[in-house]
Amino acid sequence: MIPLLKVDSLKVSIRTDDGTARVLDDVGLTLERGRILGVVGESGCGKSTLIRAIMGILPKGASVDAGHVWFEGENLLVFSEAELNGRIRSSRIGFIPQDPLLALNPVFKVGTQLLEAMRWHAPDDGTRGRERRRRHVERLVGLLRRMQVPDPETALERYPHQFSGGQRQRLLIAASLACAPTLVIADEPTTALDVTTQHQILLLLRELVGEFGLSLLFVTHDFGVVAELCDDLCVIYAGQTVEAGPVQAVLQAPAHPYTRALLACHPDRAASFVGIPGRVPSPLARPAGCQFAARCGEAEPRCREASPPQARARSGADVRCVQYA
Amino acid sequence: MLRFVLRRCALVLPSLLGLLVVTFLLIHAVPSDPAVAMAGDAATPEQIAQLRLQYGLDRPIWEQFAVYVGKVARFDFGESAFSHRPVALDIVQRLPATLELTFASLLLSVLIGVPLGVAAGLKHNTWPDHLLRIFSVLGVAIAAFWFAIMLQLLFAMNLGWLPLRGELSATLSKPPVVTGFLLLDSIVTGRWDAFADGLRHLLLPAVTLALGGLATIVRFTRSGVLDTLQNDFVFYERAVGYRWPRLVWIYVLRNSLTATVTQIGLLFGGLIAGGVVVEAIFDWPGIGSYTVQAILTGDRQVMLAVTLLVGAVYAAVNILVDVAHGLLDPRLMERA
Amino acid sequence: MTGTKENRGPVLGRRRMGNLASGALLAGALPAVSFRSVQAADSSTFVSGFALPMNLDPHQVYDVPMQSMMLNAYDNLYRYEGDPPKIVPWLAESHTVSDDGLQWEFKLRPNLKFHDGSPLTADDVVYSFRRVLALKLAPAGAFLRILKPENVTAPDPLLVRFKLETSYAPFFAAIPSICIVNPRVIKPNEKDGDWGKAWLASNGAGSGAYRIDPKGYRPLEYLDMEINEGHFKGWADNPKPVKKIAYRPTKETSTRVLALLNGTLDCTDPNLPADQVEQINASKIAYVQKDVVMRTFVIRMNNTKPPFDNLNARLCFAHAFNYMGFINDILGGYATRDPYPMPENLWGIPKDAKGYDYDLKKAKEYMAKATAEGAPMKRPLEIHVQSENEQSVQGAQLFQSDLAQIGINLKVVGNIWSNLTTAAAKPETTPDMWVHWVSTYFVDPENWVGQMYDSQFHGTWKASSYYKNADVDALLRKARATVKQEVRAPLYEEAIRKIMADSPDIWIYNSMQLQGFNKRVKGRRFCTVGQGAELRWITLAG
Amino acid sequence: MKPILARLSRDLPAMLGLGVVVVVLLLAIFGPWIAPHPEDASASHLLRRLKPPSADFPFGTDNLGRDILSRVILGARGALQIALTVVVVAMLIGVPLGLVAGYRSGWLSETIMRVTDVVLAIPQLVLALALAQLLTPSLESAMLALSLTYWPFFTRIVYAETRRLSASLFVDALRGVGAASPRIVFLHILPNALSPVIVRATIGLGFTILVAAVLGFLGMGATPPAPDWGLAIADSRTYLPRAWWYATFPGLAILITVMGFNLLGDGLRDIVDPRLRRSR
Repeated sequence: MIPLLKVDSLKVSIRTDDGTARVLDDVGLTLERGRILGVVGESGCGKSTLIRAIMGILPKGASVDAGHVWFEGENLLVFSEAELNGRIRSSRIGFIPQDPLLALNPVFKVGTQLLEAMRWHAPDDGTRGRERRRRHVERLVGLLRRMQVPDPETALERYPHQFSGGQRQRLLIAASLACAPTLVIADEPTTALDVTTQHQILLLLRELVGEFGLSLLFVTHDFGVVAELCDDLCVIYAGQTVEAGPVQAVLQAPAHPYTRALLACHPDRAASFVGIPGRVPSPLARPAGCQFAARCGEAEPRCREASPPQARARSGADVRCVQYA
Repeated sequence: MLRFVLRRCALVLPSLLGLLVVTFLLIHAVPSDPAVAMAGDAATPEQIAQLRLQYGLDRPIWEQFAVYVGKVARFDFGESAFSHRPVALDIVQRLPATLELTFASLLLSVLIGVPLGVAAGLKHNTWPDHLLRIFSVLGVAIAAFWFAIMLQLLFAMNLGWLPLRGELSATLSKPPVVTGFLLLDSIVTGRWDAFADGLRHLLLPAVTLALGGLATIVRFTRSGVLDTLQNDFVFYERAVGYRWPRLVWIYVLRNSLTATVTQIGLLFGGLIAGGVVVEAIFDWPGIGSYTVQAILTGDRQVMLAVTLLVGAVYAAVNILVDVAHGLLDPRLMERA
Repeated sequence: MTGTKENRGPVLGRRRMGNLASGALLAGALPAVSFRSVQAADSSTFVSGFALPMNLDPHQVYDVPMQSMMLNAYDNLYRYEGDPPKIVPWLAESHTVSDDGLQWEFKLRPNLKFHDGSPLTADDVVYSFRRVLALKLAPAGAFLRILKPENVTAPDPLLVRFKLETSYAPFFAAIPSICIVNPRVIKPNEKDGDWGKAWLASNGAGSGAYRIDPKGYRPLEYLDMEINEGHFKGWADNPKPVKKIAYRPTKETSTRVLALLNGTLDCTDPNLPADQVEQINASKIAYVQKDVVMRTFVIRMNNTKPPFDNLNARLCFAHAFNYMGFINDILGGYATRDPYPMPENLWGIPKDAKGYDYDLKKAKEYMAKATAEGAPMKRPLEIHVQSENEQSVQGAQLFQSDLAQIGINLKVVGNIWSNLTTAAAKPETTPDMWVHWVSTYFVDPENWVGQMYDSQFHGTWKASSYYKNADVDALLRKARATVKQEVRAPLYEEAIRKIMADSPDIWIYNSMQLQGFNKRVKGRRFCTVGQGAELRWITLAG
Repeated sequence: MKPILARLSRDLPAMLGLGVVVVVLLLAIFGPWIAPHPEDASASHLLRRLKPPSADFPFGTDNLGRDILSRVILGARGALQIALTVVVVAMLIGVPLGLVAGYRSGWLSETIMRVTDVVLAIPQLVLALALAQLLTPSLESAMLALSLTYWPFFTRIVYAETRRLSASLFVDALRGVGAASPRIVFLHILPNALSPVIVRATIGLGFTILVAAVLGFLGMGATPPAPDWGLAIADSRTYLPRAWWYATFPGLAILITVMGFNLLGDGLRDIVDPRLRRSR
């Protein structure tokens, strides 16, 4: 069976005043139906560009240089804006943003905003006009209730700033499900929340995946979250996938030196990466060879000569490191 | 909402009083003797002395001020030294013409300026944006009187499409006064000939006056849109598939207009003052030419009244701006 | 909207549009004749560009714009008509004056009527004069010193009697400045004994050839008048008068000229700049009418301030102004050199007296003499001009550049009329020099030399050179108190000779007025009083 | 300085503005040596009045026969003088007031801001005209009037910046280590608040030239025979539409100069603070 979402050696560059930035430089990932894939990386490694590339909303000056984004067997990269809007966004791929306060338009009522997407993308049940809108409201209220948002009936009439952070995130999770998509992409949805709320949201997401028959692409920089939530894992460094495999396997036997360094300097799997010496190479000047070589404790001369090939580690994970070639 | 407006109004009163003090002192420092001016060209010194006594111009300035404030509180702005008509009457007759012109030009500049500003914002740093930026600066930089004369030459003289001057053709009779606003009165009384004629007369002065405002509105809408586009919610709205035109013209625009609305408030004051030149060139019977006349003849009562009036209009418009801000962004209303 | 046939070809019009759009940006590069005419089709409305007075009450305001308004809306006992102006019976049939010049009687025509149909009688004349004297505003100036309200009486319905306090010859010359108003419409609108001042400022109460339409009035902006078919003069001398006069004064010269050229205005105001004449005359639709008026242009010198207290210094300045250059080159020849302190076309001028000419060599000699006598000729001097009046600025600039050649430093200072008249009230605040015109308020030497050089008028702007010469004072006072013109004329001639010898001011020209007219305007008659604004004879062709 | 210039160089309209400003500056400094007829600053030549543009007089001559090209060139100095004086005076009044009002709180701050509001509410042109009246119309009174009406804009900006900065952690820290108030204000707040002020000033330079021209137009600005652009347009009105060149070239001079300052100011603003919106 073909995977639900497969990103294939994707390369994206952005032209800036200072030169061309190769933001994504051979990223690959695979999300099987019904599973949760965690994408982990430091800030600046290209996570958000990856999401933008999948959604077809690249920033100004960005272009896809190579690769594919296969979604249910179709290459999203060849879709026009109109096709993406008509057939993909919301209706088949839902989206949960990082900071719910910033992601909601502050000057419109929550209901207005959520219904706007449903108006175009909710499945056609034959109703039109007022009736269709009424059904949308009904469905939203039901979803909000499911998300344990208090007073779901009046919630739609309120403005974003009138909710707490956790409630807002529940609103947006509800919104991502409103048009019954098969895939939901979540962009660090718990970063802006306190630890307790974060935990509740993760639990909720876990339940929803089973309940709604979803697949979830969960982007984060937090291994702890990945361990708690995900089935599979994909580690990105400097615009490249360096290790990908089932969560259990990777966490027990991290194969790539980068993954090991991350886990080693953070035994408690906390959210920070500051422990690794050196810096991520600038996307404007990618070095030859392995991107991690400069910071890698195990680097050999050949690491700096040529890009390491994809290999299979003993854990079963795919690794990009000469050690396994 | 009501409380918000009332509180703003209460805050305005001391400012207006301050304005009154400043202008009163200022105008009374002007050396020209209103009595000399009032008496007219052929007056004798006795006539002048008589007038000075009659109008209390020989009293100390604080006493004159107290008398004046007392009168203003009863909406009595005194009598023009030159026309010998009550200033309040002149203002009631002339203000509608100026407001009509001001509103028309604001409407023009908003209707044209906002879409252009949005377009420039969306096309940031491309040729259309550069052109619009230069155009909008041009609008601010061009001297209104020069532009007005060019418009007259083109549309009134060479093409003959629009009238050259005034607010109504000399051969048409004025519609009966109901509100004092010529166009409104024409509609109310069903004088469609006067309405069409008045509209044609309004066009050139309104376009001239709109130019500076148009440029400002383009600039601020552009930067508002640029700011808004940086926001996460625009990405979110695109990601969940908002249709582009609605996204831009409803969801982005409403967030981008705060600065533009502020500017409209500032512009309004400027438009009334800027109308001075336009009203002179097009013989528009409004408050602007009245003010110039008053200044040129040193008519103190009129200068005081007009300054106070413009200050009051300015304050009122700024209250409206605050209300508009509140309507645009519900968070502001709550905070207030 | 109609136009002349020549420029109204529809196809041509469309095709020319593109060219015109770019052409307009080059403004005057286009010949004026190509302008579209938007002239109103009906020949019953005369659109007048005459300036409007500050308000409509002829007893409150008396200046040139008021004259042009009141000559149409009101009537007077006597009126100036014709060119040169002659004072002729109007509401009055005739008058008599006692030998001592103190008692004047005017006999009214019978069956006179106001606009409201009520009869105009001697009582109304008495009311009108008493109102003028009570309001004490501009037109009262000539009467306040010599006439008490109770001394204006109506011994019978057609007879008005004035008893003057002292003999005052200009009394009769000033009679046309007083309009007869209708007490029956004014009195109901009186407030707190204000003689209906507030009401009449925006309304009409006259008997004139045209009737003010208060609804069509906005101060200084526009005024509509309708014909008074029952005017006492009748309309026999004009079978096709205009039914409506629409005053549409224009503030900007450019608008004014354009409005004339496209037919929006039937006439401009009578102060058209000379540089516009050629262009207007080249147009198919309009022309410029030239008339000699009585309006003198003078540079005042403050005779109390050094160096102007020195005769040689004043003579130096009198020789340093380029009179003919100014008149011929800047005014395009549309003015008459007038070396006298009064219009050269008025009686009382000593024709033998010679004025001063532009001669920088002489000016230098006088300057040397003055300097030798201790006059501070090198002191920086100021000349104040009326900024809004281009011609006064140009005159001052011309003077400035000539004086610079002989080493005198003159600074041009822009100012406004009301500040200048205030400053002129005291010799200390009066500028070194300033520029103004003296218009005809009444046709009498008193209007010029009488009020300009009799020292009893010090403190008024007309006497702002603060000239004082006991001989001149005596002559002028004697002339003022004498009724007969034959007796007065030599007195004025003698006074003017003395004044000219003292050279207290720089007299430059008597004006020629330039007024643009649409070619459809026929039948205009001119009189210097009111500057040709009386419109009873106007007919519109077409 | 270098990075600003480098970034400016990528902004085409701003570079255009910079170019114009440099040219105007050069004309202001070297005008009397560049102008073909420098004596026409005050001389009059009655015999060549109102001549259309020709090889001898590329911009034509005016009502007193003076070469308009020369007067346009000579006018640059006056225009810059007005603009600089007004903006500097307005800054000298407005900036300190804004600093005090923003750094302190309480009645002093309140009073300053209320007064600022009152002055802002006075229609600028009306106040300028009234002041011009008060001091007799001259360039000096026009400049004073404009300065007196322009300072509140600076007060507003500096006030807002100061409030923002003094609430910031870094000023708190300075207070914590016992730095004296004037020291904090002048060494730490002022330099940080200065960039929007400079931007505002650049735009203000253009704006002032324009308002001064309007004042000249109404007979309240420069006095003859100064080769002032606004005055030239005012004088030309009597000769329009025939002598089109008389109004057009001084008008273009104003237009281009004001545009130059505005484009430069806009460019600077984009660089200094892309979110800075307050301006007119």
